Amino acid sequence: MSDTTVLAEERTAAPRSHASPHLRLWLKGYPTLLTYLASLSVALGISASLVMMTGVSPWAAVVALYEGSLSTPASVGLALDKAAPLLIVAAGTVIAARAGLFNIGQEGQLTVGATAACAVAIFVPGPGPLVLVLSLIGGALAGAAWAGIAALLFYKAGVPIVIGTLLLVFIAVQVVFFAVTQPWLLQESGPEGDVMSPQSDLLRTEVWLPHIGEYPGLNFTSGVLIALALTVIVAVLLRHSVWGFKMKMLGMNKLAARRAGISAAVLGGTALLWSGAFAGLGGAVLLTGGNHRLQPGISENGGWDGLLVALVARENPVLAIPVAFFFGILRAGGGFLASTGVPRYLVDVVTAVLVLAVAFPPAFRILRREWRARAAARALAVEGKGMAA
Amino acid sequence: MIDALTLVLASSIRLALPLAFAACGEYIAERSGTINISIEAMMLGGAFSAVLGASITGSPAVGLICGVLTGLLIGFVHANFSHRLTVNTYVVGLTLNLLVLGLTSFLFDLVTLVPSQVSVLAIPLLADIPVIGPALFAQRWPAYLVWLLLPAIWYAMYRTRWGLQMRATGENPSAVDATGIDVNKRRREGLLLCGLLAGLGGAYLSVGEVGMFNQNMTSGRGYVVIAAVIFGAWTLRGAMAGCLVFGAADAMRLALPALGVQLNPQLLIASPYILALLAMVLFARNNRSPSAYGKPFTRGLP
Amino acid sequence: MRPELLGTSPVHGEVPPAVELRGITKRYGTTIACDDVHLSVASGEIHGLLGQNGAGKSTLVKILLGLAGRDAGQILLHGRPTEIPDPFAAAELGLAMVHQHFSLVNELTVWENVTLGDTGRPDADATCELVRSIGERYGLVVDPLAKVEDLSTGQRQRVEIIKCLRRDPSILILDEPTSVLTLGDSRELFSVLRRVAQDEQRTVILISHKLDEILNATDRVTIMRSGRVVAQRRTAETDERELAREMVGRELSKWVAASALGDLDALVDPGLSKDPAMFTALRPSEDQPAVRMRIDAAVANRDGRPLLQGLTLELRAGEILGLAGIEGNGQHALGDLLSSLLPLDSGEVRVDGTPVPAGRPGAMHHAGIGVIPEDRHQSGCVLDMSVAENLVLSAVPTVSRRGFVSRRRMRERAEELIERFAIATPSPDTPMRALSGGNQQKVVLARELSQQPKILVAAYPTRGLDIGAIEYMTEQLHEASRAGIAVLLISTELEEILTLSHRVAVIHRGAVVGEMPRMDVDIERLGMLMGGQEA
Amino acid sequence: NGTAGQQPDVNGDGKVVIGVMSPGDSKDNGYYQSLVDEATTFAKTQGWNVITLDKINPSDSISQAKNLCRQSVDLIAVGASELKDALSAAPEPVCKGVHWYINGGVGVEQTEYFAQSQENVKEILFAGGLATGLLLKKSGSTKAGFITGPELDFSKQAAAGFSAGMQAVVPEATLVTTYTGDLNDSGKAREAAQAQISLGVKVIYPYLGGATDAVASLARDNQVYTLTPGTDRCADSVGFDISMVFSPGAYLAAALKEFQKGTLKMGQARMWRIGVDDVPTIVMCGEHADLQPQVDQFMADVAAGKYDVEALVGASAK
Ligand SMILES: Nc1ncnc2c1ncn2[C@@H]1O[C@H](COP(=O)(O)OP(=O)(O)OP(=O)(O)O)[C@@H](O)[C@H]1O
Ligand SMILES: Nc1ncnc2c1ncn2[C@@H]1O[C@H](COP(=O)(O)OP(=O)(O)OP(=O)(O)O)[C@@H](O)[C@H]1O
Ligand SMILES: [Mg+2]
Ligand SMILES: [Mg+2]
Repeated sequence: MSDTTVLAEERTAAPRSHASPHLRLWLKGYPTLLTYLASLSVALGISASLVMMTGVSPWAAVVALYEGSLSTPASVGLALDKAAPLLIVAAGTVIAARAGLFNIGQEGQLTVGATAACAVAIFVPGPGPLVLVLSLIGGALAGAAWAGIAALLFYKAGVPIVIGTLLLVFIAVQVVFFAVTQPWLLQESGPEGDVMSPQSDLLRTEVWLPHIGEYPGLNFTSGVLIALALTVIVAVLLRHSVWGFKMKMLGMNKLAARRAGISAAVLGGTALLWSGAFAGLGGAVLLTGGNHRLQPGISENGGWDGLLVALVARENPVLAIPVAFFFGILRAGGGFLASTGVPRYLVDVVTAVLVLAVAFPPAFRILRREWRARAAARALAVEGKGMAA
Repeated sequence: MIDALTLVLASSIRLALPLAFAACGEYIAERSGTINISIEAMMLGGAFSAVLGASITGSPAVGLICGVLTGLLIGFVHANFSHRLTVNTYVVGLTLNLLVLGLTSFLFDLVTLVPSQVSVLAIPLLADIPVIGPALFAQRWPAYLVWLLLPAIWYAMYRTRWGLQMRATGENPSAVDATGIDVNKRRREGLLLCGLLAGLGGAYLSVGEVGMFNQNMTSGRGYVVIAAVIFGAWTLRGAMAGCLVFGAADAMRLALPALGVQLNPQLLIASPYILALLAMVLFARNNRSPSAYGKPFTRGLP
Repeated sequence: MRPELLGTSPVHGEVPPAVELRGITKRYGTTIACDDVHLSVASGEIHGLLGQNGAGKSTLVKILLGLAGRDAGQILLHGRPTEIPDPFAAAELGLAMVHQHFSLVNELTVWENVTLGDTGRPDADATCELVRSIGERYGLVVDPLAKVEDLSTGQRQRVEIIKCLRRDPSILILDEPTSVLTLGDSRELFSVLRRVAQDEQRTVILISHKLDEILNATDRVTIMRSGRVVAQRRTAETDERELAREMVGRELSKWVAASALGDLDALVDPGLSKDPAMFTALRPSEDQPAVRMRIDAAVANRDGRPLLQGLTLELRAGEILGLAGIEGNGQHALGDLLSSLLPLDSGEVRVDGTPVPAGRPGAMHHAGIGVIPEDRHQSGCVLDMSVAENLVLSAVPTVSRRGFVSRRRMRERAEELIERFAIATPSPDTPMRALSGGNQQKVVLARELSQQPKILVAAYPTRGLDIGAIEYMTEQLHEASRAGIAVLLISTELEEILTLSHRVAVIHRGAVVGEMPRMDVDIERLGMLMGGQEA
Repeated sequence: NGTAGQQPDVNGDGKVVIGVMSPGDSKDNGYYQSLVDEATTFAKTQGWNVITLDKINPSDSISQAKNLCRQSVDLIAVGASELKDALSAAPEPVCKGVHWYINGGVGVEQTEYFAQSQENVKEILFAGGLATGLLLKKSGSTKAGFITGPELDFSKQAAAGFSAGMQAVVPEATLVTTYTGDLNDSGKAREAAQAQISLGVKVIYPYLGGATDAVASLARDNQVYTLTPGTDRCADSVGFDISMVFSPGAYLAAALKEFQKGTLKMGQARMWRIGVDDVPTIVMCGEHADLQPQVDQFMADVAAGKYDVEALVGASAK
């Protein structure tokens, strides 16, 4: 009777062993690539069908996206400009994350940074370049200060960083709004009795970030260079410096770090300040590089997207560079797409869908590993029963 | 004076109700260790699909259900991305907010919605009590669901095994895992419930209070809800108190001009967040967030 | 020898064994944690699992509990081939385990933790009652309404044990359960286990490094060495020396054996002092050594709870001071103090006469105090960093130039230390997490010793170490003291103290209540001091 | 098709493309929608095509304008003065030769690059106030309400003008002004309205965006009169009582006509005055049609300067 069961075993086993080996090999070889293709095509499918609902052909939309972001050197420059602030914010986010602190308040820090930068640029007299530098620094300091509040709340009152930074975002928004609605603060000046909008005066051109290159050639603000430089520096320091080593230690095990003579409050606090400073600087770059005038909506979610860049790049500063550029493309191209008649917020939808599509595969790989383990266990079980019989 | 009080009180309650429903959900999610940022998306989605459902079927009640289901759907997406696929929960949250805001605005242009609103159910006698009567007992009927939800949720969290596991999951996931409980499953459940309730909150806002939808209708109420849960020190009672306080703050802002008082609008708009932070600082002792708050769980060796 | 045992040998048995493992193999990358392990345990039997650090014991039971998958082999429960994909399945199959590292939710109460794994509506009163009754029955007393975060390590261990006993499992697995229990507690525990096995016909698998525990408590014992089963014995038919030999694969000096075996009589037997090893061991290198560190009337409280109450202590160069005491009397606090984790309310710490600011991060470290913490896992190392990185945690500057870490230097240093301290790791770049409990400790020891501290504090240094490693640790500490380092040895295990120290002090309720040279130690007096009676 | 530089096909590519930029929702069936609708209807008759960009964030207006330029548009119509920064793209190479028009409201600083239409918000709202005064008289009440979003200069001005007008008819009339902080948060707007209603106001002016209808319908349910924020919606189901018509669309349509004729002069401003031009104007709806003659008279008076609007508004702003 035992051999019949064995036969049964074989019969059931047969199909498994004969299933086209080539295909399986190939699947084994490129699963991640496949999932990338799959998830991206799903995302594009969704986007396409949505676009079609507006009566624009998806292809036209794609072309528009391309035209807006990559077709000409000029549009590449635009994409770069859009990417720069995000990259700066992302770099800062990585610093805090390395120390095990989760700062999600970049939006607020960026906004406050822009405000401070604007104040400096407007009120501080002096030669343009100097004032520009000062206002960039001012932005960074303000961002740091805003993050500093969260740090204080954490180390003095035990308010979790996530909460402190998050809630401060919404307070920051009101701060800016207040600033640009008060004539004695930053609200634009004009003839008496004239109606003033909630925005600052246009910055004088000497304090604008210098532009590199000439239209129609490749041209972008020097903010791009600042962003790249900072990111590289952060990457190197985190990877190779003693400071980076200590940050990592702190991030992975506070207690051990403490025993090794590291003060969480000091090192972690500074990490948070740095990430705030970066976000603030991002705001300053946004102001002096792009808008040249403070408005409540200046950040355009730059803070959130910067955070998103850092997270999508899995807190790896080098990886953040291409990711930020990808976002830059979407933002630049998105604006252009909108100008072809596709509703603006559809661009947001597409962006969101794409982000999820990009986040999916690596996560899926991990999940699949678990599944495999389970499957292996089950296989063994079957075997075992076979032997038992 | 009395009328003024009645007025502000009633207004506070009306403004608090959508928050309250959502806060119930956020409370559950946060106790199981998720900081659910996408609650904004859940509320907005709920608000939109409620009006959509209502104007298709002509019944606001059905609309409410549609809202709930949409919230559930968003919760489902978030849950599976962040607690099955282990995609960072903030990535998912932020993205979903972006997605839903865009999608609702987009669809809002495509379809034409007919205004519709659930009816007021004034409880006889009680509704005539001065001051609190109109505020508490002359609401639109879904409002009274709160009185069912609160005890139900409290019981579920503190008297059932599921609740015990939820709370433990929020505190020490790996221990819970070693005990043989599927941590991420619990957290997914938390998010599903949160979606369901937040959806209800959004739906109540649109087909309950306002009777119609408009672009970005919730305008940040989701974050106020998060603030409320924090303000309430992760207790259900506290969270509700938070909603009331914030509702009152808004009611003041909106009613006081009518009563001839002016306050700095920015300060008032920021007040929920400031209050939440103050609460955490002042009552830091008993104000402990769940230990595994916002930390993703991946199974490793204990 | 008990008759029913004869039947339960895996070879010829009519009753199927409760647990049978056939050819279990588990690889982690290059390291083979378990290599074709065969093991069978009958119901009603207490089975010892013995082996050096990294032998694969924990891995084996992890597989049995569905905490780790296996690469090959099969599991049979009561003769039936069984699959255990996850801990939940294990629980359903009646397998329960006391973990080497705790799995309690600190923020919940004891009873909530106890009932956490069950099904059905949780019942506070019933559970509390249960906890009390189990506590009484097995001598594991703990307040069911207390929050776990308020309990000391020992008490938490009890909760762990209660937690799995109350499931009344048919198969009970304990991984180094006594490593944090007091002698009394563990004696109690073993009588419990005996009852559990004999009267209630359960199966017990006991992992331990302590030979005396194995000998006293088990019916049969399986010995593992680097993943393979090297021997199986009936406990009644073997003795310490044989076990030790099988385990380490060589003879051990009587001295170390005695200590490792917890053979107190051997340790206090005056005849021993003629043993040359002993002779060097117990004599401080100098006769009138200089005072290295002095703790003066240290008082500390943690949120109202007294930890240290006027503790005064003196450490001399080249001398090992053993601090005996019943666990939970401030040893932990003292350890924290010397790792600058605990500020003082009053009193002071002086190193070479200069006061050191207590509680300021790194102050003690800079003053030249090296600490081998009691809870290496939590605060001794960073599990997610590589072994190499863990070997330089507190000494980064030594491998860095101009603020930058030199990978090369770090690697060199790591290789040297791994070599010198015989740390079993695939490579310096292996994540610390991948090392066995014991080897993780070696890493910490290596790091602290390699920095030539003036003072070395070793809290429970041999906790969780196999006797090979203990012997090694012993030598290392003597080595250190001979090199003129003042060593403070904190332990609850008298054997350990007696083996290692030149001088013995007793801590009770946060203060040193007595002190004596190793030579004229008298167990009675020691015991009374530890118990708090003046003597 | 004219040669390059000649209206309407300024860039001489054989087709006429009009880009419209609006800060608000082009589907708000109100102020901003009119902008787009008027433009498209006229463009259709001419066989031109229109590119609409709505919900533009002021801080994004420059790059949006550039995007339009790169679509080879002939004319860019900027819907509101909030977006005036868009005009600073005019000198840029991308936008070479493009013609510009802005609905300047109270007016933006004129340059040679664009034509603008202006209106006198105070005057219009003042006239609206006068009309409202009539309704108050009719209902024998002295209380009116004004609900708008954030507390900004332009909304303060509007409120001031409105109440001044009211008081010119009913001297003891009082206006309750509530700032909800958000033109589109209908929930809060409704609460504000609720508060005003329970204080017995008889007229509510929802000077809002997306939240307008929510307020209007609540008002109607409580027999409170309402005015439209900019467009003629007398026929509308919501049931407004007064249509305040000062929609940018009307100005734009006129500008487009000139553009088509080739007479839209860059660097020039045109002021549209109530009581003079056919927009801005005030339409009394349905049951109140009988009041129309009086209202027309008011408008004529305002135009003729019978009232010292500046002074009166200034006074009530205090
Ligand atoms: N997760 C893992 N990844 C890689 N290697 C591992 C992992 N867990 C254990 N190992 C390796 O498997 C071997 C056995 O480890 P195990 O923990 O079973 O030893 P042990 O017998 O429990 O030792 P100890 O008595 O010190 O606890 C060790 O060499 C260890 O390095
Ligand atoms: N001076 C004292 N008076 C009363 N109780 C004390 C005193 N010192 C310590 N204890 C007891 O010791 C415990 C706190 O001290 P501590 O945590 O240092 O013990 P421990 O030796 O570290 O225990 P473990 O090793 O398990 O952590 C508490 O249980 C406390 O009741
Ligand atoms: Mg082990
Ligand atoms: Mg043309």
